[in-house]
Amino acid sequence: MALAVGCRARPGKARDNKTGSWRVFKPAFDHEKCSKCGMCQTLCPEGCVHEDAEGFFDPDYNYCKGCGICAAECPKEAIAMKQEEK
Amino acid sequence: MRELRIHGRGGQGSVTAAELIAVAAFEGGVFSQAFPAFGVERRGAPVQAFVRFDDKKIRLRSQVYEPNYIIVQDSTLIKDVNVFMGVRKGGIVIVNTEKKPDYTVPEGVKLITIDATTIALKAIGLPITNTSLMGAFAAATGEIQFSALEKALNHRFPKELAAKNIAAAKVAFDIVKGAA
Amino acid sequence: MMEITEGSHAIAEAVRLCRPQVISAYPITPQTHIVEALADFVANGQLDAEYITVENELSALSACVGASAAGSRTYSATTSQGLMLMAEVCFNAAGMRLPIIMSIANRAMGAPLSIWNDQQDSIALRDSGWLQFYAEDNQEATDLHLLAYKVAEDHAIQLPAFVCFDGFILSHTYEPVDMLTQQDVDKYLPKFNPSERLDAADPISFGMYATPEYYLEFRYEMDQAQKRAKDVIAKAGKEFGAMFGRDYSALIEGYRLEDADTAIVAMGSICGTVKDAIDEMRADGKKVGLLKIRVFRPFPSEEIAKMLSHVKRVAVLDKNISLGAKGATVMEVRDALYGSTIPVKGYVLGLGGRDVRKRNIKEIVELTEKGPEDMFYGLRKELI
Amino acid sequence: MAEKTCDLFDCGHRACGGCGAALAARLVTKAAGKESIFVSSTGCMEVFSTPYPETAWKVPWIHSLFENAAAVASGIEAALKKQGRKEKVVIMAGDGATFDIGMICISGAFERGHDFTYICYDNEAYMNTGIQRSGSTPYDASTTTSPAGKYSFGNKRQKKDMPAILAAHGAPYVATTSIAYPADLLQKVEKAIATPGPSYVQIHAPCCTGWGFEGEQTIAIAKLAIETGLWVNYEMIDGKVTKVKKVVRKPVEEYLKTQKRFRHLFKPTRQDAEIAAIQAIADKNAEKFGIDIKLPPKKE
Repeated sequence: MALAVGCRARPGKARDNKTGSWRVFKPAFDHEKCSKCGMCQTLCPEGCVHEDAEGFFDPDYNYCKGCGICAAECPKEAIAMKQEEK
Repeated sequence: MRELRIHGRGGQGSVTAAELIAVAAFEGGVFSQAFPAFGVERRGAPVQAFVRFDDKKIRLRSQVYEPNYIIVQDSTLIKDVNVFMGVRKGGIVIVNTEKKPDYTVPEGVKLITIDATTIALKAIGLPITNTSLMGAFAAATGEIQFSALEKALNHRFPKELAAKNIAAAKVAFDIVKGAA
Repeated sequence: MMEITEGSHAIAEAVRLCRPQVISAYPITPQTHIVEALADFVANGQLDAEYITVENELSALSACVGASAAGSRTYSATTSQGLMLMAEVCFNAAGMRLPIIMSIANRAMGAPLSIWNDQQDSIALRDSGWLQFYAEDNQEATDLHLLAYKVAEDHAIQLPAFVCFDGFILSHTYEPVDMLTQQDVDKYLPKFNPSERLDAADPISFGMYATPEYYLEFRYEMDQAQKRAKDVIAKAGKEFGAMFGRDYSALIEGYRLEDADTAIVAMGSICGTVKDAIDEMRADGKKVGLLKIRVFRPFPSEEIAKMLSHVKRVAVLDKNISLGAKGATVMEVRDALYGSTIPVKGYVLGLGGRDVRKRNIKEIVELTEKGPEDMFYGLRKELI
Repeated sequence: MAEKTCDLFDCGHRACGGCGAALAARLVTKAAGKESIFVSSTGCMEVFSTPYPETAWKVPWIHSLFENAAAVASGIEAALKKQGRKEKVVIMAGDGATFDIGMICISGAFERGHDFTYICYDNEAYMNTGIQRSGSTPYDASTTTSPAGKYSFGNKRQKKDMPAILAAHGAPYVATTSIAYPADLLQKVEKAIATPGPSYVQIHAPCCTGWGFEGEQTIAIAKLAIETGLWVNYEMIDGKVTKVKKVVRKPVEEYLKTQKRFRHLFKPTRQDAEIAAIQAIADKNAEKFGIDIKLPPKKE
């Protein structure tokens, strides 16, 4: 791919960088306990937590770095951090 | 190529005089160039400005060392600055003074004295001598036509101020012409 | 129409006619008259531009970076210390490929503090990626601004440019200049049409960083753009000649050089004095000619080698010095002549406003005949 | 589904897990919306979000230098004005770029009154270069250039009061906020952007790597800063404080203990005088801004 003039780029390529591989702990989202407050989505520094059709939330493990903020801040303790199996 | 050096003090309008003489000369069909001796001088300090005249485009960029003409805006400069330095034989020196000269110009150089301050005070109401001296320069050297000087002044100043300056220049022009 | 006007005013007028949309500058002697005139144009509705009165030169050029990236034609002016305060932004603007045009009223670098002319300032930034044009007189200083915009904004180039002219010697001199009209300039210089800009409709990231996998190639691309500029200047300069009668297609110009034994290489306003000195030397039977460098970046190496191929000796005048080495021009001229046996002698002269006269040029020609050792010319022996 | 989220700050950026600044970027771009142009200074965020060609920014974005974001933004604003465009200009710079190296450009740009919003994500040190002190580093924090040692308790100075400095420039809207209170953050950024003229929002954004705590604690620690009075969320309109977040204050110790940068205040020996000095800073903040919620006296 030829270089862009002046080291410029359009968005999109950041997603080539699958930061999920950085993870040591993996958040497990328990929809049973979830109150659908969306705090996990709001506070995720990756912006990788998404809402499904029923209003539940799940992380995109391609990008989730496993920081654990979602688990720490979940008011219902519906997210558990578990050792990543690699 | 003919060259003019103007000696004055900061604030007396030496650079403006150089500019207007250059404009008037160009108006008369010769090439001209005007520039100040670039310095950091403040109001009252001795300053110089230069003008060149030629029949072809002027390329030379050095300062003026051997002028054909010298204008001294303020005779008190004569004891501070070697105003006559380098003047060419056959050259003309114009000094603004109301006194008889107690100095001598180099041999073969013509000295013209004129009381430009009194002329300016009468015509303009301010001791701004540069326009009177331009008139004297036009009359003494023939490098610029009075009509061209008039045009340059009209172009440079608002109508009323231009008229006063033209009047001052005319008085000086006539005095020098009459004396010649 | 020919008009006698101060160099700075002629330049400001030319800039006005180029219709910059954003101007940002900071006052510094001897550039100030230009930006004062432009501020006046804006204040009186003669120029429809945003004029940003910044707090220093760093911000002046930084504002131009922002405005240029946002898609506006931009302009700034500076000199000497101000240019050094912009140095970081200069490299940045070139790397970001933003075609900003900046007037440089060449002035010496402190310390010791000097407001007077030499060309150390722009020469110090020769590696920054900006195109560099040098003017001999105020006509050229004026015209080169149009040429600079045209070349810099060309999509094959996209590099910023300095238009350099000697501080005071040109900026404060009144002389006849053919003042262009808006109609003519509009015909010559199309509207700024950047290949990309900051725009919500097409979000692009500008000024990203490059890892070692990419950086070398980005610098190579800039160098290629500099080299392409030779052809673009030739084309735009020719077009200028066709429209206005003054042809700037050549990066260098010869004066009575065709049959010269001694060639003087010089840049900027000193060329005028050199030409007068040459005429007098020719009248005395001395075969001397001038090679004037109008474009220092891209450097016209091949063109210089070709134009000097027949001379017996070369004297290069540098109003700058790379301390501990040599003048910038003599180093590059020697590089251009590499492999030839023509002796080249470098003269560092005119620094900090030291006046250079015709007699000095004549003496330099005599010294060049004696031997090729580089030297400072015109030193006051009693001081050292 | 290729893209499961629709943030303007994209996944795949290279911030540390649990990065407060990355969260700030997400929230600020969300508040600013698509019709905005972002200007970044050199810094950690710039580096973790824009290695060529992988930009995380889905809004137009420009980085020029460390110190000149405010000047670059001035130029963009002028250009937009000239072109009759309506995008909003938002600067996103760290505390080093804001409090220290960019100060001249900021002062000039605020004095000129450009219409932009300056966001400082404040993680209280130079994180990009390896945790050196900045003008925003709090009292006694140990950094690599203000290390705690035998004769040092860390950084000797208190944080520079940037909001007051910019309010003194005549900025019509100045606010502080924290990533721990996203609703407050979004509201303040939106308000700043909607306010004509130069506005300033300083966002407390803890840095797990630089401060020394586990990434999952980022929000909890940001909350503790507010609950202890060491950070105050407030709003200034035309130079007057109009809104302050009130708290039932906790002792500063509860905040300090969570971070390695203050560890020397507790180990090997507890430094009571230093902790008291920090408590005094919090008390002064509380008094200045009136943040204390006075609980009714307990009935006997």
